[in-house]
Amino acid sequence: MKACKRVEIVIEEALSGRMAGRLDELGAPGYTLIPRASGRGDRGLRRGDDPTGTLTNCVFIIACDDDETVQRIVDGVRTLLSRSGGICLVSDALWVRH
Amino acid sequence: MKACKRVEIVIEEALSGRMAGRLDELGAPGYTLIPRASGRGDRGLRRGDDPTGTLTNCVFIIACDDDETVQRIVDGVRTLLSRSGGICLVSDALWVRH
Amino acid sequence: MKACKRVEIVIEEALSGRMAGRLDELGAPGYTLIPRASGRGDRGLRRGDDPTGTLTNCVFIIACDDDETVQRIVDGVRTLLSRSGGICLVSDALWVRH
Amino acid sequence: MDSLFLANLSSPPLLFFFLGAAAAFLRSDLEIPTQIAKFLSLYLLFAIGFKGGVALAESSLDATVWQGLLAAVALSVVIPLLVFFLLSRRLPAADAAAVAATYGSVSAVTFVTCTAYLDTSNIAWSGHLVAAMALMESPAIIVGILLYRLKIAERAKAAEAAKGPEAVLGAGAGNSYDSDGISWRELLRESCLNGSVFLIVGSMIIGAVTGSRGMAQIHGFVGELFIGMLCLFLLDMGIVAARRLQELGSNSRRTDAPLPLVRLMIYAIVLPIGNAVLAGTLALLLNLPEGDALLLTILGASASYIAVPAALRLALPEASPSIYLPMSLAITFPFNLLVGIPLYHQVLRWALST
Amino acid sequence: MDSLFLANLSSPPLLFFFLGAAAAFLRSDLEIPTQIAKFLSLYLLFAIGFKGGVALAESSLDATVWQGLLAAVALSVVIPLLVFFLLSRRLPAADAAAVAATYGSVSAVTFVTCTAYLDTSNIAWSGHLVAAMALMESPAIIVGILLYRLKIAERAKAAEAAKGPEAVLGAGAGNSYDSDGISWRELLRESCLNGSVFLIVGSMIIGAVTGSRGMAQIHGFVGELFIGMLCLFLLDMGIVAARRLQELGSNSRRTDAPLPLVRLMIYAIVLPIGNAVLAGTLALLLNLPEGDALLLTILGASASYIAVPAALRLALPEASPSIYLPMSLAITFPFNLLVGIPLYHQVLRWALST
Amino acid sequence: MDSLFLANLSSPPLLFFFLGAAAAFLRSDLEIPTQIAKFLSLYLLFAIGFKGGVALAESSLDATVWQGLLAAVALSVVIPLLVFFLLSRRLPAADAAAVAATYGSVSAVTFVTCTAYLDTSNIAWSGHLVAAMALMESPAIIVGILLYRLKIAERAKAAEAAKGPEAVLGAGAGNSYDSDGISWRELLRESCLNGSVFLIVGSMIIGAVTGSRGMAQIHGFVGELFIGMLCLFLLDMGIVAARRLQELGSNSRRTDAPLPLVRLMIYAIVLPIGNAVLAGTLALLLNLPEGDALLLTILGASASYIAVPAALRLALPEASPSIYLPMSLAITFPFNLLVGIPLYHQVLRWALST
Ligand SMILES: Nc1ncnc2c1ncn2[C@@H]1O[C@H](COP(=O)(O)O)[C@@H](O)[C@H]1O
Ligand SMILES: Nc1ncnc2c1ncn2[C@@H]1O[C@H](COP(=O)(O)O)[C@@H](O)[C@H]1O
Ligand SMILES: Nc1ncnc2c1ncn2[C@@H]1O[C@H](COP(=O)(O)O)[C@@H](O)[C@H]1O
Ligand code: NA
Ligand code: NA
Ligand code: NA
Repeated sequence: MKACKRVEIVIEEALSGRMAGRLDELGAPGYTLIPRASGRGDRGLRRGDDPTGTLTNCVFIIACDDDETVQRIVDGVRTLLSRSGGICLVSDALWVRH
Repeated sequence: MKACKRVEIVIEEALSGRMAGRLDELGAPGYTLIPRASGRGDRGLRRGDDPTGTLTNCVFIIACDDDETVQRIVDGVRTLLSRSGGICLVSDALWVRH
Repeated sequence: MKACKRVEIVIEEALSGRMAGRLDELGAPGYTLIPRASGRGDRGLRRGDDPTGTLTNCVFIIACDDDETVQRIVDGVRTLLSRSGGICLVSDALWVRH
Repeated sequence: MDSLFLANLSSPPLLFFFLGAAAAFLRSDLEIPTQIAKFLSLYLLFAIGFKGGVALAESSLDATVWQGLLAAVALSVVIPLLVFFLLSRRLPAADAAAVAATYGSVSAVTFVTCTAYLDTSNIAWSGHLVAAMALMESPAIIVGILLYRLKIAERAKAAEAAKGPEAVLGAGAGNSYDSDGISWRELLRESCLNGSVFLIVGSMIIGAVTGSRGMAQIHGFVGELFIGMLCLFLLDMGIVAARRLQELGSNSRRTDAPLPLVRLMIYAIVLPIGNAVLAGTLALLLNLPEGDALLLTILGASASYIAVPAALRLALPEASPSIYLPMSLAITFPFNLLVGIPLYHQVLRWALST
Repeated sequence: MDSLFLANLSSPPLLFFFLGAAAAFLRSDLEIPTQIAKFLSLYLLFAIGFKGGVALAESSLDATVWQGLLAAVALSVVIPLLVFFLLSRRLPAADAAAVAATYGSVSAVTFVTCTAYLDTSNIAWSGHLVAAMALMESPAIIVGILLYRLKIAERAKAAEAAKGPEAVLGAGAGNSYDSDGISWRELLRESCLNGSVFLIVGSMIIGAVTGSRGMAQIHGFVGELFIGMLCLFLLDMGIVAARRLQELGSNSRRTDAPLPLVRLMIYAIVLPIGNAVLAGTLALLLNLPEGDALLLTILGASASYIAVPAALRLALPEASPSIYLPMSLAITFPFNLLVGIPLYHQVLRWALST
Repeated sequence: MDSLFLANLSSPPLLFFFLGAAAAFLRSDLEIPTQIAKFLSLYLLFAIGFKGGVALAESSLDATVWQGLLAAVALSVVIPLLVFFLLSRRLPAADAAAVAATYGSVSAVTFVTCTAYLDTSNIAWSGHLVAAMALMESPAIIVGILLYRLKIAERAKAAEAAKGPEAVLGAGAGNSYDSDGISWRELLRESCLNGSVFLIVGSMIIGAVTGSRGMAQIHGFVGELFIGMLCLFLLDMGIVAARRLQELGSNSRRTDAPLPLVRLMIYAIVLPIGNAVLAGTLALLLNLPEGDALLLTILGASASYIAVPAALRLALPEASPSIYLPMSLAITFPFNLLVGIPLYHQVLRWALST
C-alpha cells in the first residue's frame, strides 16, 4: 500500500467529456467516472430528470500518488468548475498495489 | 483549499426524497446523490433488481466545512437510518474552492 | 461514531458478482455497489458503452471497523485485481452508529 | 379442469415467467435492466388503463358498474382487517399491518395476466374492472397504517395503565414515528398519488375521454404490443420472484427471522385462497358475469408488490420488507398466475352453472 | 375557433402531457426513467426523420422545397438577432445570447406534435418541412455564440478606450473563454453534430434513400407506434416541465435572480408569438399550403430545450441554464402545445381565406 | 454480383449501422443509452428465438434438421482448434484461446441481419438454423478454455523437465487460476447459461411449444417491430464498433501492444473468410438449400462480441479484451455485415448453380 490522494469531482454531466479530456492533459494516472448523479448546490437543484443532461451531475474519482500532479489537477480543474459549478474534494488514502 | 468533512450516506432509494428533504432542513450546504446502488448489510442483500426500489440503495455525498452543521447532519440522519437501515461515514477532506 | 476503514474498489462490472462473493468469504461486514461506471487506467479507456459489460466498471464501498478483516479484504482482493485490472483505495473514516 | 390449467400454463406470458424463474434458479446471468423493467410496467399500466377507459366510455354507467366499484373498495377495506387480526398475534404489529396492506391491495400484473387469459379464452370482461383495480390500491394502505397506529396507541395505553411512566417512553419509540416521519397529508399523497395508481387512473380517464377516436390513434401501441410486452415483463418477474424465493430459503436459516419460512409460505398461499373465496362470493352475490367475476376474484386474491411496498417504505419503514415483499412477490404472485387463475375460474364456472 | 382548441386539447398526446404535469404538481412519484425518456426521444427523431425522408423522396424537389428550406434557415438566423437585441440590455450578455439561440432554434417535439395534430385533422403537409426543422437547429446556436463574442469584444474595446489597461484585464475574463474553452471547430461540431440534429438528418437521408421500399420494412415501427410513444414522451415532458415551473416559482424568491419571474414568463410567451407572426408572414408570402404554413410557423415559434441547452452547456457555460431552460421548457413549450398550435392555425386559416 | 452488394448496402438496417459509425467518427454526441441497447438486444434474441421456435414446430424434425445441428456444433468445435493453432505462436496462450473461442462462437446480430437480408430477398430459410446458432455459442467457449489449460500444463511440464523446480513455480501462476478462479461447474454454467444463450434457447422452446397460436398473440411485437428495432440496435453497434476502431488506432501506437494493429486487422478479415469457406463447404456437402446454406456460412464466419466476451472475462480474465473484442466487434462484425453476407451469398449461388 502506498500513500496517495483521492480527488473527487462533481460536475454536470454535459461537461464530463471535457473534464475527462482535461484530466488526460493534466497527467492524471487514471480516473473512474460515475454517471447520472443528481444533487443540490449553489446553483439550485439538479434533479437528473431532464432529457438534456444539463441538470444531471456525474462524479469523477482520481487516485494519484504524485503530489505535483495532484496540484496540477486541482488547479486545472478549478477553472472548469468555476464556470459551470460543482465541487472538488481531496483526501488522503492508501492505494493497494496489485 | 479548505478543510471540511465528507459525509457519505447509504440508504434505500425509496427514502432518498425524504433524506434530501432532511438534509435541506438540517442546513447541509449541498449534496450529491448517486442513485441505483445495490449492497449487502445487516438487513440482507439488496440486489437493486426489483421494480419497487425497496431493494435498491442510493449514496449521498455531502461536503460540509462547518463542524456544527456536520454534527447536526449526523444526528438528524441517524434516526432515519436506524429505522430503515443503511450506513453513514464521515471523513476528512480538503474542499477546493473555485 | 466509531473509527473504521473505508475500502473502495473499482473493478470491471463483469466481475462484480465474483467480487461480491469474495467479499462475503473474506468476512466483509457489508458492502455497497455502484454499477455502470466508466473510467481510464493502465488498460486503456473503458467507456461503459458496450453491450458486454466488459468495458464497464463498478465501484464497491466497504466500511469495516476491524483491522484484521480490512487486511484480509485487501489481500484477498489484490489477486482478483491483478488479473483483471482496477484499483483499491483504503482511507480512514468515522462510522456513525445508529 | 385440467384443460383450463393446461391452456393457462401453455400461454406465452406464463411460459416466459417460467423461463425467468429457470434462469434465476440455474444462476444464468440473464437480466432485464431495471429501467427497462420499469418501462415495461409503465407500459402495462398505460395500456390497461387506456383500454379500460375506452371500454368504460362505451358501456353505460349503470348500477352494475357502481356495485362493482363499491364491492372492490369494500374488499380492499375488509381484507386488511381480516389479515391483520389473523396475523397481529403472530407478527410484530408493523409487519402484520404491512402484510395486511399488501394483501388488501392488488397486483396490476396479475390482473393484466388474467385479462390476457380471458381474451385468449374469448370470455368478455368489462372495462370498469380496471377502475375497480385502481380503486383498490389506496384504501388498503390507509387501513393498514391505521391499524398499526391503533395497535401502538392501545399498547401505549395498556402500558401506561399497568406499569407507569417509564413504559410510555418505550411506547413513545413507536410514536416518534409521528415526529420523525409521516403526516396524514403525506400518507394520503403516498397512497393515492402513488405513481402506479396515478398512471392507471390517469390513462383510464384519458381513455374514457378520447374513446374509440383515441383508441384508433394508439391501437398499434396498446393493442398489438400488449402480449409481447407482458411476456418480457413476466420474464423479469420470473427472475426477480425466483431470486426472492432463493434468498428466502437462505435467510430462513438465520435464527432471528421473525417468521419461520414454512409458516410464511403457508400464509402466502392461504391468504390468496381465502381472499379469493371472499371476493368470489361477493361476485356471485352481485350476479357478475363470468369474466367480471373472475377478475374481481383475482383482485381479491392478488397482493401488491410494487405500489404498496413503495408506499410502505415511506409510511411504515419499521416493517421489514423481507416479510411482506417475498410473500407477495415470490409466492402469492406465481401461485395466482399458475394455479390461482384457472382454479378460481373452474370454481366460479361450477358455481355459476349450479 | 373553439373547435380547433378543443380538438387539440382532447387529443391523447396533449392529455398525457397534462397528466404528467398533474403528477408533478400533486407530487406523485410517477416517473419515467431517464434512459427511457431518452429512448422515446430518439425514437421520435428516428421516426419523424425517416418519414420526412420518405416523403421527400416521393416529392419533386422543385422551387417550393428550396424556398421553404431557405426561409427556415433565414428564420433561424434572424430570430436570434432580434431576440438578442431585445434582451441584451435586460440580461447579462451570456444569458441574452443563450435565450437568443434557444428561440432561434426549434423544438422537435413541438414540431412532431404539430404533425400529429395535422394528421388527425386530415391536413396534408410536406416531408421537406422535416428537413427545414433539422436545418434550423445549428445556425441559431452559432449566431447566438457570435453575438456573445461580439458583445464581449465591443465591451473590451469600449473599456480600453475609456479606462485604460486594467479594465482590459477584466474584459479578459470573458476572453479566457478562448484559452479555456471551445475552439471554432468544436463549436461547429457541437452545433451541427449534436446528437439530435445528427439522428434526424441521418434518418431523413436514409428514409430518402430507401423510400417506400424502406418504409414497407419498418412501417410497423415508425408508423403504428408513433402516437403511443409520443403520448409516453409527453407524459414525461409534462412531469419535467411542471417541475421546472415549480422550481422557477421557488427560485424567484431569491433576490439575486437575474430576471424576475414575471418578466421571464412574459418573455417566454411574447417571444413565441412574435416569432410565430414573423414565420407565419413569411409562410404566407411564400404561398405555402395550410399544413406547411402551420409547420413553418410552429418552427419559428418553438424554442429548443434539448439540442440547444446541451450545446450551450459546452459552448457558453457562463450562461445560466436556470434562465433559458425553464423559459423554453416550462413555459414556451406547453404554451405552443396547448394554445399556440390551434391559435396559429386559426389565424393562418383566416389569413389564407382572405 | 454488384446488385447483391448494392441491395444489401441500401437496406435500412445497414444504413443505420453506417449512420452510427459516422456519428462516432465525426464525434457527434449521439448515443443510445446502455440499458436501451441491452433492451434492443434482448428483444432481438427474444424475437428471433420465438420465430425460430414457431418455424421449428411447423417443420418436420427429419434428418436434415439433425444434420444441420450437428454440422453447426462440429463447426463450433473445429473452428477454435484451427484458430488456436494458427495463433498460439503469435500471441500469448490466453489471448490465442480467447480469439479462438470468439471466432468459434457466433454473432446473433449478424445472424439476425442475415435473416432480414434473406427475407427482403424472398429467400426461404429454416427455423432450426436458430437452434443451430444457439448451439454454437457454448462449445467454442469450452474448447477455448480447454486449449488454454492444455497449453499451460504442457508448458509447465516442459519447464519442469528442462529447468527444474523453480520454473514450475512460474507456471504455477497459470495454475493459480484454479485456486483463484473458476471451477468446471462454473465454466459450464457460464458458457451454457450465459444470458444471451439462455434467452434465445428459452424463447425458441416457448415458440416451439406454443406454435402458431402463440405467434398469433405476439406477432405485432416480434414481427412488425423487428426491422425497426434492428435498425436502432445497429445504429448503436455502429457507434460502438467505430469507437473501438478509433481506440484501436490510438492504442496501436503504444509499443507494448501484443499484436500490431495491421496484423490484428488482417486476422480479423482472414479468419471470417476462412471460416466461411469451411462452413460453406459443409453446407454444400449437406445439400442445404440456398437460405440455410448462407445462414450456416454466416454462423461459421461470424464471431461473438457479446456472449463470449462476457463469459471470457469470468473464465479467462488474463486474456486482454483489447485484442479479441475489437477484432470481432470493430472489424469482423462490420466486414460480415457489409461485405461478407453478399459475398458469401454470391459464391454460394455460383457453387449451387454449378
Ligand atoms: N456541499 C456539497 N456537498 C456535496 N455535493 C455538492 C455540494 N455542493 C454542490 N454539490 C454538487 O455540485 C453540484 C453543483 O454545485 P453548485 O455549482 O454549487 O450548484 C450540485 O448539483 C451537487 O451535486
Ligand atoms: N459495512 C458496510 N459497508 C458498506 N456498505 C454497507 C455496509 N453495511 C451496510 N451497507 C449498505 O447499507 C445498506 C443497508 O444496510 P443494512 O441496514 O445493514 O442492511 C446495505 O444494502 C449496503 O448497501
Ligand atoms: N488512478 C486512478 N484513479 C481512479 N480510477 C482508476 C485509476 N486507475 C484506474 N482506475 C479505474 O480502474 C479501471 C481499471 O484500471 P486499469 O486496470 O488500470 O486499466 C479503470 O477503468 C478506472 O475506472
Ligand atoms: Na387483494
Ligand atoms: Na424557433
Ligand atoms: Na463463428
